[in-house]
Amino acid sequence: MLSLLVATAVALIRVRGLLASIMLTSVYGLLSASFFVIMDAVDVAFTEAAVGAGVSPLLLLLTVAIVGRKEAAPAQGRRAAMPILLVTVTGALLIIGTLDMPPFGAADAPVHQHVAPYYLEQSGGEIGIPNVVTSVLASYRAYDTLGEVLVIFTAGVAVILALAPPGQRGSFRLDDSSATPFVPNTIVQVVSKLLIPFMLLFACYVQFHGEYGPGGGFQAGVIFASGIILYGLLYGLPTVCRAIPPPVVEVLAAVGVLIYGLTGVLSLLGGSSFLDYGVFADDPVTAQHIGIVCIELGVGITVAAVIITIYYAFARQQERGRS
Amino acid sequence: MLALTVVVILLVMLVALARAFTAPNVFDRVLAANLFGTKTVLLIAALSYLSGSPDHLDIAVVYALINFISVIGVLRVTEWRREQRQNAVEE
Amino acid sequence: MEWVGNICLFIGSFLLLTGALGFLRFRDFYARIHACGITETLATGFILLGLFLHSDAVLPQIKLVMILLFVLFSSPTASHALAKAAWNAGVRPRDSDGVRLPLPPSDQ
Amino acid sequence: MDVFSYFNYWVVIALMMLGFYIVIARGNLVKKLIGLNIFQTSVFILYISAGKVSGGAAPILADGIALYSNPLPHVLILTAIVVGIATTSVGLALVVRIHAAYGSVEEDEILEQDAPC
Repeated sequence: MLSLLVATAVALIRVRGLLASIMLTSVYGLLSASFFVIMDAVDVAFTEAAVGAGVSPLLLLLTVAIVGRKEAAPAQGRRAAMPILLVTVTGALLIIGTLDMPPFGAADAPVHQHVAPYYLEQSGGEIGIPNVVTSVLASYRAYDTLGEVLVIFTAGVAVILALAPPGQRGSFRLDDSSATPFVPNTIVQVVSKLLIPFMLLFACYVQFHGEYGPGGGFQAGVIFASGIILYGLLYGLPTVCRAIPPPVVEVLAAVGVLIYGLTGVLSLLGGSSFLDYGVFADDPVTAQHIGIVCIELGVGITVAAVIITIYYAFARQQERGRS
Repeated sequence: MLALTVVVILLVMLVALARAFTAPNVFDRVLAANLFGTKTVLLIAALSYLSGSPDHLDIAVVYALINFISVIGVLRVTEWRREQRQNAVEE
Repeated sequence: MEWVGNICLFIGSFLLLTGALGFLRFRDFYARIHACGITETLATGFILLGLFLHSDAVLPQIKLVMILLFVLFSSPTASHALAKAAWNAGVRPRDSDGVRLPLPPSDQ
Repeated sequence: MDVFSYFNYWVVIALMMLGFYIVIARGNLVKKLIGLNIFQTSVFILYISAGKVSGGAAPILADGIALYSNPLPHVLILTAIVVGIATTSVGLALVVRIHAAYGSVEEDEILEQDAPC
């Protein structure tokens, strides 16, 4: 499995032409996700499948559609030797470093000695949900997760800022909805129309099932967004913008963060520390449940909205390039 | 039998991967990637039964969805390029 | 039930192998789509059916049926879209001697 | 000592170095971002490998399972993947802007245009 990963990476180096590289990136994403399944990291595999094999190749594709797929020849001769030398030396140093690491899979490695046993043993009683990953993510380390959600939100804002045309105020509107002639592709459109509702429904299932099985806000957001992106790819940007207006999405991205933050503030007002859910109900387990559901909802909304926003920004750029 | 199926799926994945590396044009590559993706769905499903943890089936569902999306995505981009070229010819 | 499932798995694996063989050996792009697309749908069906018969729990079975439905919908559609895109991009089939067939008159 | 016990780590390093190589040796900015992605994934694999316990099950509590893999790396990486795609998209947005300003995404050509200033 891992050797396959290396082979893909090597092929990525050798392949010229960006479209081919992107196909390989997608395959690479699938491969690493399968690897995560074998390593028991189901939640991670979930995310990587949706992100590494789905959204990130799509964004790369949109970029390539804007900037063109030609790639210059790599440097030859002495200029090419320098990176190889640098890489080899760094790699060799790192390999020497690994010799001190605990063997793979050992149960007594230092990683497994500190907080992890506590999470595994106590979370069943304290939080009361089976998926330990979710309870660590949304309860024990909720503060970290808040930071990460903010990073995602900021990234969305940055993309909007970077791609906004000069002089634009407020959210973008499509000015030339009739300018782009759209080639219908009936069979694919009809089948996708059937599939997209299931996709969105499945995203909701992932969102609310995240406490019992693999899943949660991050995964659900990405799946939801990729359903919308599929709709946009097939029916064109104007149609999808009419169904889900960009200003609404932008507001939703903020609302998601707000839900997360408010959950923390409410717990402050209730007299305990930030993001400590103990105040939401008399029974601590129920309280934890309420807190986790709120937070996951905030995460899901933010992630979905930010990715849709990013897609809108890129797709609009691409449409402008076309007309 | 399950183990044999897993081995066969891995073999086919290997073939698809090799093909994706050496494919002569974009469409062959997409075909190989698509084949690879559907085989991954099967692999995850079979593996989840082999290890007795049916939770993993969720992941297989996601794969089935995502794979379709990425194939469609690539094809749309090639179509856009064709449109561009046609527009350039017309002007 | 178990052995019926095993037979299904076996048929599915066999079909997968034939599909991969066709994918490698056929010389023409459309023949390769044909080899992949058709065997893929049938083989996926058989393998998922085999897995279905292997379990008793209901929730995994529902998920398997979902996967099957998705694959049954999306895989032929993807093959179709692929063939259409290739045709529009000017990939032409070859005849049995490996010579590219000319464009049909309607397309010129 | 068992050689295979380090195989995962070596693969991680190989992947990391391949990504690193793409980043420094290729001039195309989109390709550089792809290389960065590979680099990133190698870090994910390192964390997940570190969290694996031989014979352990996925960290979803169930009856009759005594040994679980370490959930902490999973949490870290799960969020890191989504943050990764967000930052990648910022990078891609910058690439698009660079393309609009310079008409090229090749590092050499951009540097050439900048040189007279």
